[in-house]
Amino acid sequence: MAVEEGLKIELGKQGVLVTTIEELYNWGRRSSIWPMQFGLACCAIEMIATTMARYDLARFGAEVFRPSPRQADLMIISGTVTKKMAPQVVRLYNQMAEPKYVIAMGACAISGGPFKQGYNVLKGIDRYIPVDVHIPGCPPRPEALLQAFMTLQKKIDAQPLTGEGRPRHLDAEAQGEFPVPVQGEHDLEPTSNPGVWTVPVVIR
Amino acid sequence: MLGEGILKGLAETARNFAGSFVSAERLTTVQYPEERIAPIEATRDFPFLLYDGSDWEAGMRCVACQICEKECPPQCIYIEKSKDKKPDALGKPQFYPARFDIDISVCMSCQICVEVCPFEAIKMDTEFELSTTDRFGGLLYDRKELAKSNEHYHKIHPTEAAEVDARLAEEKAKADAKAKAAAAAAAAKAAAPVQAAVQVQPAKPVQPAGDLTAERETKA
Amino acid sequence: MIEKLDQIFVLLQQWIVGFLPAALQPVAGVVLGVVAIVCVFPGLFALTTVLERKGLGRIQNRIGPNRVGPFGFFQPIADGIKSLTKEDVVPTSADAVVHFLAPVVLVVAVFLGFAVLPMGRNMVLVKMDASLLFYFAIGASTELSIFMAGWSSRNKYSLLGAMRAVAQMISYEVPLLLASVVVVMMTGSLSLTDIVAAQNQYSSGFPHWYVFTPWGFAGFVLFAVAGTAETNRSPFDLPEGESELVAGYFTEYSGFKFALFFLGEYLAMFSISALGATLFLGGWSAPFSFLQWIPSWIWFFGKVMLSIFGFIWVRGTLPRLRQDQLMNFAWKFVLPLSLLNLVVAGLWRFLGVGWERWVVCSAILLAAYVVMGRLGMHREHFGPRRYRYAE
Amino acid sequence: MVSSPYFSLLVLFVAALGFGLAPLGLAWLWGKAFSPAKPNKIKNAIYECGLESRGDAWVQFRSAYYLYAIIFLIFDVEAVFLLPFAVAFTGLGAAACGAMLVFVLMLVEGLAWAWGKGVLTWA
Amino acid sequence: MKTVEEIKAAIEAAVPDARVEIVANPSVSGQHSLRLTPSRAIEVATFLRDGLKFDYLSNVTGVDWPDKEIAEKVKVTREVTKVEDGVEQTAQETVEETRKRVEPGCLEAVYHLYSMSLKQGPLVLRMRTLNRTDQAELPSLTPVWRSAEFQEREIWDLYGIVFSGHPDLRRLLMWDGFKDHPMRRDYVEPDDFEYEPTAHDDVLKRAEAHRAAHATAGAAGHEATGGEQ
Amino acid sequence: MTDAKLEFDAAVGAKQEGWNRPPVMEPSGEGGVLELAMGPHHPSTHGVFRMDVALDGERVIRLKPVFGYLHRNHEKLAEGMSYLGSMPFTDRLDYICSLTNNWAYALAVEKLTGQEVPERAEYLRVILGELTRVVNHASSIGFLIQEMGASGTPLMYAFREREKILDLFEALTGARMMCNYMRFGGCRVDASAAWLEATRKVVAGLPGFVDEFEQLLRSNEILMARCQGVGILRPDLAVNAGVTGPLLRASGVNYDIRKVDGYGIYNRFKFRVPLGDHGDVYDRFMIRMLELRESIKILEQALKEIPVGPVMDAKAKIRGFRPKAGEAYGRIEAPKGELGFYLISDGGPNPYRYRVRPPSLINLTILEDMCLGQNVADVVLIFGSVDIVLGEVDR
Repeated sequence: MAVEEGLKIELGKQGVLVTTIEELYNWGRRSSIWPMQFGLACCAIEMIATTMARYDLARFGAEVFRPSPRQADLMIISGTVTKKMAPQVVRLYNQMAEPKYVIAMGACAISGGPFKQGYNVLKGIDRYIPVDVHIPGCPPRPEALLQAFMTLQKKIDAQPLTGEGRPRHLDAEAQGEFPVPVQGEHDLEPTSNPGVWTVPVVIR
Repeated sequence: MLGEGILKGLAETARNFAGSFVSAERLTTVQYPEERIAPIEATRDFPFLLYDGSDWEAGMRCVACQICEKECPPQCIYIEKSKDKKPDALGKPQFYPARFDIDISVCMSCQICVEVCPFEAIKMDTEFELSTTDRFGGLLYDRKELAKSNEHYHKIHPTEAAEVDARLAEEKAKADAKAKAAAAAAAAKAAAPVQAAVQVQPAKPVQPAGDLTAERETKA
Repeated sequence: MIEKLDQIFVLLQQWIVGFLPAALQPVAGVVLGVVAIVCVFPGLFALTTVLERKGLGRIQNRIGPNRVGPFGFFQPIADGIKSLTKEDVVPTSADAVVHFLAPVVLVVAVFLGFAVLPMGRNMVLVKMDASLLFYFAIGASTELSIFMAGWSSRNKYSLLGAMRAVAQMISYEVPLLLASVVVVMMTGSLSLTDIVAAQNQYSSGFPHWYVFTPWGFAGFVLFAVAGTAETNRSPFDLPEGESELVAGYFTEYSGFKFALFFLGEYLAMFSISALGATLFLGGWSAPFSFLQWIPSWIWFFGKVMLSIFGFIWVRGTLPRLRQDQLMNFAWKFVLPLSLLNLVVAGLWRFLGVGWERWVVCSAILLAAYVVMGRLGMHREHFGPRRYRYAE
Repeated sequence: MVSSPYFSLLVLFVAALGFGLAPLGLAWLWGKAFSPAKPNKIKNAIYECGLESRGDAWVQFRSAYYLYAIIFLIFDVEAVFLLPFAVAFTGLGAAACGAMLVFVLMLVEGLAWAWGKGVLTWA
Repeated sequence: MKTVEEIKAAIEAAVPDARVEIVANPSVSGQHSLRLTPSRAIEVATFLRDGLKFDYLSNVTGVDWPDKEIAEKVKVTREVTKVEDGVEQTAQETVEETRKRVEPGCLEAVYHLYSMSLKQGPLVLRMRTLNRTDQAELPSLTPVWRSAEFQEREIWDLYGIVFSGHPDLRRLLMWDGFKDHPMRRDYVEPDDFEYEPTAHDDVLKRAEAHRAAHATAGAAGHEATGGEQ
Repeated sequence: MTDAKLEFDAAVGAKQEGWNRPPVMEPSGEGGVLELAMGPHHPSTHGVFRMDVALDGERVIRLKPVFGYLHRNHEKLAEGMSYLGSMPFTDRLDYICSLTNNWAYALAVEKLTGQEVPERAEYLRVILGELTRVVNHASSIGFLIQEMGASGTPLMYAFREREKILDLFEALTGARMMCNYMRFGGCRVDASAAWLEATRKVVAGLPGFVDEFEQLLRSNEILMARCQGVGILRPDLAVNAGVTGPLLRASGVNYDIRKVDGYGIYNRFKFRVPLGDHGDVYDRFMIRMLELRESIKILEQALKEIPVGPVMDAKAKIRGFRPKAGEAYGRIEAPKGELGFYLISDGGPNPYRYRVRPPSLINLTILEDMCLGQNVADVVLIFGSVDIVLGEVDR
């Protein structure tokens, strides 16, 4: 019995240790999200406005916009992703070091938005890469981006370090490469990455 | 002299640096989640459906005429017309939307649906804190999520809502007058212009918000 | 009591060392000194990153980081944890060994520079006669690490950034050295401790800092310019010039290696500030004789932080130069002026103690500055313009 | 040996090396324990604005780059010669200083020559 | 500013075989245009630039006029052989019948010219290709006005007009391997529009077609994930 | 400055054969040629734009712009929807100046249909248009200095003012950036007296802001050294290449559509057109700075004179709008240059052909000419001084 007690306490201590590390790890990550300097379209201007004096993204410690994907933690897809640009976006996402996050800012990034019927517009970047937070709006207000930031922080906070529910970057088995689509004769090939995106069924 | 312009520039930034500690003009940050920029009345974000009274389903003003669906530039509205009719606010039996979906992941907040709606049924909300991690569940609003009360409308766009209410009251009065004087159609016709001449008074804004609140007065 | 406060770190060191057997005492003393350096300056680095971000924010009418910990001061800790746990990406085509070594070399090189800097009365790790020479010798190896980083990444931006960095740093090495030679001439010693001691004298309450002489002031300004360029700070931050070179020589670095570059850059900034303060601003000496009761190390770190503030201020104001202009500025403006400054310093000594030497030396330097500035602006074809209007 | 200044430097060198390597080691350990590295072909390719990199970065550079290095060497070495003079300056007479002035003028001449030859023109 | 008629006269005086045609614009804007013969376009353009000082080419664009099917009623007279009373007779008979003919479409390039030195404009020029497929060639006016460079590239990209004499005729907006000319009115959009929550009839039809095509192809991962009632 | 002043003589015209192509530059052979792709993800290309650059040392010997990374098929979409439906899409063309885009489109449709615009609406359009110009010029200067590496300070100041102006836009039109405000035959809603008062207050503060900007930048030696003599554009080439806006005027060509066409009610206002003599980056920067002051003058006049009255043509239709068959080209002086809309109507509810004449795209025609022989770092500056928005370049 005594041995078991001791073991329990020991395990509990380890648990505490893991919890502490987990908390520290998540706290560090969420307090220091450096976005990649990456603007696509209209929303990029609002993204810039978010970093400017009135809204000041710097308060969250996130004004360090890194131009190189190697040093960035967050990709804010701010604007329309066209089929001409999509391979580059996917490649850049691949080139970011783990852990990495994606915010799809604005209607175009989520679903193609108002331009979704266009022949050169990708109908949502989540066809190729996993998106963590979606912000609707065209363009979303800077406050909406700040709020999305906090949503992302909450998401990071909830990520366990070990076990089943751990995020992708902590899981050695999980997919690490997101294939870059090829620009074909009429369209991107493939039109989506089945590992990331499954088509919901519209039943009418 | 070389360096003069650099010194001037340094003086300018020093002024801003020092000013940021004393003047609000030089420290313009509004610390978002705690502080908020004074709401501007005309702000529009995403559409919502107005209902009168307390029951959203019964009071919905939308009659499923599908004009907004057709006019919506990015085609983000989907409406299914009901099979039956229900009485509307004026007591007239009307169709109602059996389904009214807005995909806000597509909506471009252009307000054209509001402009073309002849029934004052769809208006623009000011809610913007909508970011979500749920792509498919979180961004498709059905009619229940879209329905918001007239009180809400008054809260966010007081001036505009008062105008709309006045206009609707006028129409209702007109309709009542028509019903009452069904026998004397000519008399009813004569009464209408008199009523139309009634000036609509703009309501006072509920929350004064800086210089920019009073907005959209009565159209001249 | 005040004496004790001034020497508190020295006493602390002696006190701790006192617990150890006599044989170990010298070693322990050294180790303690090293530990102090290795702890204090990275700590200062952490503090400076927050202060810089906040200061830039204030210049730009905003607040800056204020949500992580009290007033945002835990920000660097969070950044550190994040960098530590970030994946380390090394491009396949890169030279992995050199790629790995570059940041380490940088950190080691800048740390070694601190060994000879007197940080307070009796507070210097290595008492060396030729400490200034040692400093410059060590300082030159940072160039090596930057070139290693840029070259090994095999990235076009990195390589261009590294080429620029090396060209820039060697070009400003010469004026930096020449600007310091003036001080050596006047002190007659290459030891930084002696240089500070020479300045730690007061006449009618005012100190004998070299910056308060014409040649010293000129030397200080030239030193500041060259020092800014040596540390790749704005407006000379071309090697990492984001606008055309993405992130310059550390484009391909991620995780803590990147953080080490950051650390190295800031440490170099501290060390060059400390050297400048030692050479021209009297090191750890107080600015007025009646303020001598304040501990010397406070003055030293105060001066360093003041110059850091200057760096931040300049960064918040100025755009950066172009590479050829930067090189021209070094070779065609700063270098001739620093050579002239040598001559002026010689004159200063031979003109005697009267007021004449003040007038003559100031006039020569000012005239040279104005004329060379004019000529430079003329040669580079720039100057103020007027505009016409059409109705 | 302990009293030698180079011992202190050695200790500082070791400490600095440790300071550089320790976090890198820690990061490596963290990667081993929790966050596995996920290398792949795309990630480990060279970054070039989101495109696939074409051509090698290691091209031959222009000789002008190296000329600067040579000039630097000349000036740095000559500046080092100035240092002993500077140390002795306070005790020197006018004649010695005049001789040194000539030396400085030779430096200036070298600079003027390089300038005139256009060596100091970048790119 | 000179009227279109005057300009036409001036062109014809300067370039004798120019054969310029005035295309009237029925709208209130009154911006009538001149249709140039492609073979003489460069000469006319140079004359407009140097002679009439239209030094600034503002806007260049393409217009697609697809093949039009015209149904018209035609009275046709033909000989009918009838057997009447056992005798074969040939008689003339007039019948009205509906005939369909396809009026071949064309691609058109429209140029808007202004004069910066005289502060005049606009002058609209148009050129037409012979058809939309194999003879879609027009002379490039880039050698005359540099501003046409990108705009003509764009027209080649989106409409498929080949501008002969263009110094750098590559795709401008779409990627290099792209095969179609998407601004043409008969362009078939790629099948990538399979999901839309507020799908309207035609979109829904396309989505179903897409699903059917991919289901037969055996694409996995297209299972229903709900989200819809 | 002693170098030859560039003279513009439009009467001379261009006669040399093939003169209007960028010259072909040969590498010096002293080292390898480095081929560098700048963009589409590059910190200084204002979005998704790519320049394929060949470098000889740091000197640019070839530069090819690559477009289309933001090609959103605006024209194709517009051909499939009603005239009104395209109005919000025009906001997203040049997404810094949505209101001038609205205006240009409304103007083109009004040309097509002959609708009248009430006087008050014209004034409102001028006020909003000039506020937009202030926003655009201030932020474009800010972006330019940002590219020069000024860690964002001028941009922050520009955006500080921009926020004030965007508040005005929001109070009037309901949105910060995508205003969707103008309609064929007027404006959507009327401005209240309070709004006009707030606008007067903001406009009264603008000269102080421009002073601050000039103090910070105008005589800065680094800025002068970087910008002067860099990226020179000859006026004859500028005209031939269809360059418009501040870029053209910096080359010394007096061509401002507000003066030339006098569209709207611009001929009622007193303002001057600043002209540059050198056509380099510094002139472009200064022309924008000086135009800021002229815009403020126009704003002051318009705010003083604005009459009361309706803001929409009473006959204007919102639904069921079908112009008669025909075509029209309408243009305005947008902050970036001549923004034109070319519409062909076949009498239906949708335009048959809808074409945007984007100033940003056409101003880029001479990018290579300006960059050849310059330093890589200058490419970024020259590109920034052209002031483009990708939404408009690629549409």
